Amino acid sequence: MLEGILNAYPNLLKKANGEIRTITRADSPVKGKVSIVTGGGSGHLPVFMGYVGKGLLDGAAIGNVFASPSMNQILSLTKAVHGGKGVLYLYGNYSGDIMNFDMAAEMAEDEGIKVKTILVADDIASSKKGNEQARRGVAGLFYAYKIAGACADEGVSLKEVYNTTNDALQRIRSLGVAISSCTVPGAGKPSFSLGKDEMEIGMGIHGEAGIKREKRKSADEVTEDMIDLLLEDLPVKQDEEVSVLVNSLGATPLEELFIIYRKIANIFEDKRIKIYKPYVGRYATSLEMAGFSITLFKLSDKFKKYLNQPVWTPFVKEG
Amino acid sequence: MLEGILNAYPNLLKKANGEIRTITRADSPVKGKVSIVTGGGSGHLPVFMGYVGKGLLDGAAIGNVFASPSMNQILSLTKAVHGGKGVLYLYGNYSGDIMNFDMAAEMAEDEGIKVKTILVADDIASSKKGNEQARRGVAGLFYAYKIAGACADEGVSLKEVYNTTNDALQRIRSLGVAISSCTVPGAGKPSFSLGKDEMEIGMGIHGEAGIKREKRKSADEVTEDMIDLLLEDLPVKQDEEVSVLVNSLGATPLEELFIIYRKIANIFEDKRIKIYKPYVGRYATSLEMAGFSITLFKLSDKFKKYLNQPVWTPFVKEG
Amino acid sequence: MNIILHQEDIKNIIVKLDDVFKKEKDFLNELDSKIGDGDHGLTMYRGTNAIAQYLEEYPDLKISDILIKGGFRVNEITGSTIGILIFSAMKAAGLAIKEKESINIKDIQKMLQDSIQAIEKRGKASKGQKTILDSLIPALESLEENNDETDDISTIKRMIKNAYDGAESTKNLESQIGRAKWFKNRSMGVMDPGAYTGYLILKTIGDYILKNQ
Amino acid sequence: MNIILHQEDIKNIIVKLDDVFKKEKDFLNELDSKIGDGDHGLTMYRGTNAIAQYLEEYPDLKISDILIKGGFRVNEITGSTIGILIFSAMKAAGLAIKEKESINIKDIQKMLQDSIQAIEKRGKASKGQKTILDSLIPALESLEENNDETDDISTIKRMIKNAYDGAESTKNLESQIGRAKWFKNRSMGVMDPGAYTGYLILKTIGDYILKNQ
Ligand SMILES: Nc1ncnc2c1ncn2[C@@H]1O[C@H](COP(=O)(O)OP(=O)(O)O)[C@@H](O)[C@H]1O
Ligand SMILES: Nc1ncnc2c1ncn2[C@@H]1O[C@H](COP(=O)(O)OP(=O)(O)O)[C@@H](O)[C@H]1O
Ligand SMILES: [Mg+2]
Ligand SMILES: [Mg+2]
Ligand SMILES: [Mg+2]
Ligand SMILES: [Mg+2]
Repeated sequence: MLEGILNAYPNLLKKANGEIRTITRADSPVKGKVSIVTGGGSGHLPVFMGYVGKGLLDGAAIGNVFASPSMNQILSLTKAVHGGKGVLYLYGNYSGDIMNFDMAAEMAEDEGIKVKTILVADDIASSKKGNEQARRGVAGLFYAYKIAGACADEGVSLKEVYNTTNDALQRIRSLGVAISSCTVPGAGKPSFSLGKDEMEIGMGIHGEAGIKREKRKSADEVTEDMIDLLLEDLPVKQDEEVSVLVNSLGATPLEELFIIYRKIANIFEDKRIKIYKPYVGRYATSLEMAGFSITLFKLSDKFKKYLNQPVWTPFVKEG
Repeated sequence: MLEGILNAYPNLLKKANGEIRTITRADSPVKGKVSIVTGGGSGHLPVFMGYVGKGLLDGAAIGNVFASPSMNQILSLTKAVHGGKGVLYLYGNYSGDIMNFDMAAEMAEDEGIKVKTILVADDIASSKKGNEQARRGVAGLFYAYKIAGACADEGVSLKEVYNTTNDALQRIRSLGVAISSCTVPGAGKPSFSLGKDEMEIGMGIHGEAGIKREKRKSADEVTEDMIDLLLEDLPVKQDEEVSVLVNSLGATPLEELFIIYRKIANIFEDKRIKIYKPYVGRYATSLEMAGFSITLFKLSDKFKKYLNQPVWTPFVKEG
Repeated sequence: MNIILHQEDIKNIIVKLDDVFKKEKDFLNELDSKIGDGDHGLTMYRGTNAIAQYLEEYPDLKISDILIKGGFRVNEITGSTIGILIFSAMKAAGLAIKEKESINIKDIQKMLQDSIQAIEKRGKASKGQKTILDSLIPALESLEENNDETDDISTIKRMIKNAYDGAESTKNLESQIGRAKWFKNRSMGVMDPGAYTGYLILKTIGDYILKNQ
Repeated sequence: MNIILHQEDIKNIIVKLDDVFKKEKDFLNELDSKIGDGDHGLTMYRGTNAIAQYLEEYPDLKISDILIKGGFRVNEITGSTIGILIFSAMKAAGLAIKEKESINIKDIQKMLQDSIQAIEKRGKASKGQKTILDSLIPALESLEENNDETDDISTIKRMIKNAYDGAESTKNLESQIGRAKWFKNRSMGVMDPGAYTGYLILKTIGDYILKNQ
């Protein structure tokens, strides 16, 4: 799989140290900017490798399906991408990833590379308000990469990239709904199973069973419920602007995503909240899982500017 | 769904004559170039609307799920996009589409608009060699749009765009494999059903049952068989160049597409056929169908040049 | 007995057709899923429903306009293969009785004949290729046999029977046209959904006539 | 009776572990699919298999290096939560017996104790949070009770039993750490896959000792 990706994008990506599971942008190391590194289990394309490139990530370390990469992988990636201004580890809040990244960070620091870590924890279903640091990271990763990448491209310090990305994450929230499960290759059975008429709110992007199961509702009803929950967690006032990401978990077709997006646009029009730069598509998946997630990013002028910076990667190209 | 798409891309797309199912690029009509028009049933995103924009299509007429748009829709679209140099109808070889487009063409001609029609018929499974005109149009549509769009952008005549696109199609072949079916919304039942261990070679992109069913094989074996069949139909010699499109029919994840692409790259390396500008992703889908297709486009210098022309649409952006 | 249909009758028949395709939708989808894309029933129901609604909006159309404008509306709402064929057929049928206020059995014959020709022309199809024509053409034959000495009622009964037999006969045909042709000999044994639709339309018209004679 | 394990024994135990996780893979996946992401068995099997192969490549490592380098290899091959925890534990166990050519029951106790500490530190976890610690810590207690007067064999038997009971006890715990914590009270009733893995490892070691006493 990874070899196929490298074969397909020889001008955009390359291996670090000949290791197929540690991928950097083709022009890495990029000097004079903070390097952004991510990683995690495979099975979530375009997360992670699809976002390696100009304006987003410097490198990604990929583990087995739904399993963290190893500390040694992360360490060698860190050394490969380091352009002299330090490295930001930016990844989802999963314990396996944390332990491997932390170990790599300790080793990198020993070798004189400055590392800072930000955990993306945008999934409001996974833990209550007030306990945000216990939340999982899901599609909000995409916005986090955008902000970190754009900020780093300005040549500022690691500390500033760290602070800016952290500020952005305070304004990013996601919620997902699954209607079928995915099967980890080699594991044989689907990770959880749903009745024909059930849906699961707040499942994890690894097929972890979610928070609650309900009878299936219409797309409009589900969307309305989800937006209510999101706005409860992240209040947005009249005339404020948000970017919206409607994300397929894999099997759910674009057709359905646009039906959902249409509903969101209607709801926000009623609330007089302006949508700026929506994204609709498959941005963070779980193999062939059917379902979708909605991510809100409450904008400011600064974040709007960053959202508009050019990016050029295998899966996202923006002028 | 269509409204959601329009909401999401207000800078790229607009309605023709207030009709939500006839979509044009935002700057339409573009003067001084031949206009490229396509259409067909919905359920195949990014086909068709995802390809409306600079470098590709001027407009698309969208029908119900898997049903041709109406003649009146096509006619009003034709009038809306016409920039004075004639209109090329470029769409898949399906009888319902043909009848509606033909009727629209007759009416457009009555109103003084020059129309030429090219049917994309790239699916080698659907009819034997020698009887190519009876084949279905599938993912090869994407390459057809690329060539027609790039050629039209040079400001040449309708006749020349027509001839060039026809020449390209002589060099484009596709073959698909399905491992599950899709359900037409409202129709209730999946269009065909496969046993757990079966796959279907050459199914239609509307869930029409395919040419033959087989026990499932490994991705590598299936890919090898498919490339053999494609090269039998479209011989490619050593040192010639092809572009390859590995396309998901919907549910099949990118991870699997890259496994397939890797195998193709290996096969072609052995055969010393050069792959130029591969495409891997969801380019022509069938709702949530699981499966994939492979398209080969045998290149020449002229077509390589066209493949490199910039495009900017909701779903494809190339510098 | 002789048959005369007025504008009101045509409108009643269209309401009946809407009922019939609502009921037969799933069965037609099932046929189409075997040798097509599984939507034929849905499309037909959308079409009959659209024209029924259209007539509520425009209750005063004359017969030929019900057919011509109604057919246009069917195509506008459904697009699709069957939608353009039905439009072509209805337009031809409307033109066949252009200014008439009422229609008799000879008019029906002419309308069906012109409809068939329009479908043949637009679909580049002929009898025996496993299409809607395979129920319509045998039905026309029974009308052609009608003359001053035969009874309209028994002609209509024969028309329904011939249409049914024609639809049934498609089970033994291999599709040669439309999507179904890609199924090749796997289309054998399955009745063509469009042919069954042809029968349903004629049966609905015929039943109405028989009931209101 | 007193226990002494040599390099050869450690290697044999690792081969046994590879067998055990091959067999238990599906059961562990099933547990993990209920309160995690369904891959725990697969990951453990990949890990034990990787280290078994590593020892074929490097047959002459001393015991501490088998553990330290072998653990590194497990993490390299599996990454994952359990992979980094196993690495941390094996590294700690290796350091606990740094230059030794053979290990006795007191060494085993020290190795397990340091492993537990390493897991607690890396995982920021403690007993009762429904993790691998819940089988390891009770097992350690039985070793701690061992003294000059007790029999090594019965200590080992108690170690296995304690580990089993510890794993079983996780059924009544709510996950508070790792992926499983997101299942909240839906994790109740299900045994923690990592705790069962802890039991399987200790049981494999213990069984080997009992069989070869
Ligand atoms: N070229 C043709 N000429 C006449 N009838 C046709 C032709 N192609 C298809 N048909 C009829 O149309 C029916 C299919 O209609 P439908 O399923 O509504 O259209 P679609 O193919 O657009 O899904 C077939 O069963 C057949 O009777
Ligand atoms: N923070 C932690 N500390 C100790 N053990 C943990 C921790 N997080 C998870 N575990 C253990 O790891 C097991 C899951 O391992 P595995 O499924 O292989 O990893 P992953 O979560 O990467 O899929 C759990 O059952 C639990 O016993
Ligand atoms: Mg895992
Ligand atoms: Mg159809
Ligand atoms: Mg159909
Ligand atoms: Mg797991």
